[in-house]
Amino acid sequence: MLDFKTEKFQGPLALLLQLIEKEELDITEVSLAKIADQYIEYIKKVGQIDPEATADFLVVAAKLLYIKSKALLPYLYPEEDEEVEELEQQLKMYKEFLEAMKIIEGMIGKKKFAFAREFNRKALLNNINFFSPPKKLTKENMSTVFEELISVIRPQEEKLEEEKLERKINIEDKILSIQQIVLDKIKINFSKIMEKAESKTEIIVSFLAILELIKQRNIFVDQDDLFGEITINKNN
Amino acid sequence: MSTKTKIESLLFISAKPIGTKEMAQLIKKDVKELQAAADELMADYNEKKGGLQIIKNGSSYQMVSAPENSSLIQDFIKDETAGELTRPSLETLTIIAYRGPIAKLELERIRGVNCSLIIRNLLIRGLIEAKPDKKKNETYYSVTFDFIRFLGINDIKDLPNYEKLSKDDTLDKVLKEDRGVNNL
Amino acid sequence: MSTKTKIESLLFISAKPIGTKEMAQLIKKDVKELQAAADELMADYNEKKGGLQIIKNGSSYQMVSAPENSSLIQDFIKDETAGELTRPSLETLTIIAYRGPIAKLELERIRGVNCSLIIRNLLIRGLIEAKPDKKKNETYYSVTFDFIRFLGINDIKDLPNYEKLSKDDTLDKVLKEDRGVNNL
Repeated sequence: MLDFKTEKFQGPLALLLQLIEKEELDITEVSLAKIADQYIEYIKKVGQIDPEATADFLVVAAKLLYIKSKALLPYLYPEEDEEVEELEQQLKMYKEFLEAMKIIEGMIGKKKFAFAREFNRKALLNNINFFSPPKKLTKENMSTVFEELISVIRPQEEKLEEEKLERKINIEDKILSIQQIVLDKIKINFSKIMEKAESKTEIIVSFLAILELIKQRNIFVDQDDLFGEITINKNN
Repeated sequence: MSTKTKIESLLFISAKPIGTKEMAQLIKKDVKELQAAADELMADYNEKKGGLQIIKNGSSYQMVSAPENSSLIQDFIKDETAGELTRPSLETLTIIAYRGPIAKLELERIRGVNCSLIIRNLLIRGLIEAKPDKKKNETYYSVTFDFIRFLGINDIKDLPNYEKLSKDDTLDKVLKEDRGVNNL
Repeated sequence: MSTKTKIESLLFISAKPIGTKEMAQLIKKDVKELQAAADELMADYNEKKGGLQIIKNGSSYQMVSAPENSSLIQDFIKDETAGELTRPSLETLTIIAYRGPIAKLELERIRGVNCSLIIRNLLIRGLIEAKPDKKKNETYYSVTFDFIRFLGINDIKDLPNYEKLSKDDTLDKVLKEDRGVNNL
């Protein structure tokens, strides 16, 4: 794992690149799928990014999750996928610019600045009292321009609509609770779990939790017919 | 006097960048002829490796002191510029240098983050400039002479790997595919 | 770099004549050696008959444009200083009028772009003047009395709506918000 405390990431791509390089991986779809968990782990740990930056990080997180789910369930996705290719290319390109940036940083570091001539009004004009006003400008123009400027600059005080967030359903909690149920009862039907759910989201999260538990080989499931009852069994 | 020495006098007196169009009008030559003379003058200066240099940005030129004498000039004008730029600023500048003129949306697509504040800061520092394209209803950003002076090069095209990075296929492909998708 | 090219850079940067003593100190050479190099440089320039010349007055040297190009230079200055102001220049001028004396950085934060060239042009035209505040290491700009009279008033406070506009808090808010942007 990276030492997140000492690494200050400039954005989601910088973070992603660093994770991939740390694992000595090439920039490929497979690597991106591998790195998804670490990336999300980082966002969770770092906590204090400002909301706007968080949004940028989350966009990439969503893409990574998509790529990971595609790697896990390849038959559900089309062969060619622009979304995946796009992130891959974006990352490769970002890497190229990052390397160029290091070179530019080195150039600036040498402090070989070229300077322009000093400005000196006296040296430029023969007559110090030179005065060349814009002939058509009036004092009324002055106030109009200034008023217009102020009205453009004035911050729009828009009030954002408030919306209540729904209660958060945490997949980790769900996994634990399903594990507990199976531990107690050895066997349970998915319809039972659905009954207790308060929202569609909760059903989806429950289903994801089951998929995760199957992957971890904690449980196995049976389903006799299409859309039939799913039975969840404890794996011994 | 020849066109070349006239350009020399103008660049010296103006103390700021001048475009070929303005010079052509003043010297009463056509722009093409003027540009050729200016390029020749620039080559003369840069070959001579004296205390003065001519730098170029697009179709404008500026006369500046040789970067090798940087610390001497800093002592003289008591300039304390340390050349400090933060990572995000540098990253943004690098992309604008190689890919400018570039729209904000494209810049943000490459960096993967919102760049509004950094752009504003770079504009205020005079390291980049904005040019509106009214037809496309879009603003394009390029680096300025101040940035070129800062690097001690003669032309943005002298940046390492300029040919490759400014024409990167990968980039063009991503930008093209992505146009309108608006997802980053 | 050689002493000669160092002198060349110094003479170029300085808009005023520089003495051999000051140059010797900056370049860290003794005055005699410096004088010899400066004379040699001057001879080079005058032999070349280019667009720049070096002139000598007592023990001071100055770089100037070739006298043969003086009418060109006059045309250039006329070009730069005649005519109406562009919108950005006009905006800058009104900010200085209603909010002056105002520091350059404040102006730039309000306008969101670097204002060096605009300020320089307004200075040349005699519309604004600069006052250095040595304590704050900052230069403050105000409109000139010539310009106030040109507008047909006797005092800047006689501008239309001065009381209200000069105290409008919109600009203060922008300046306040912006604090910290410089750390980017």
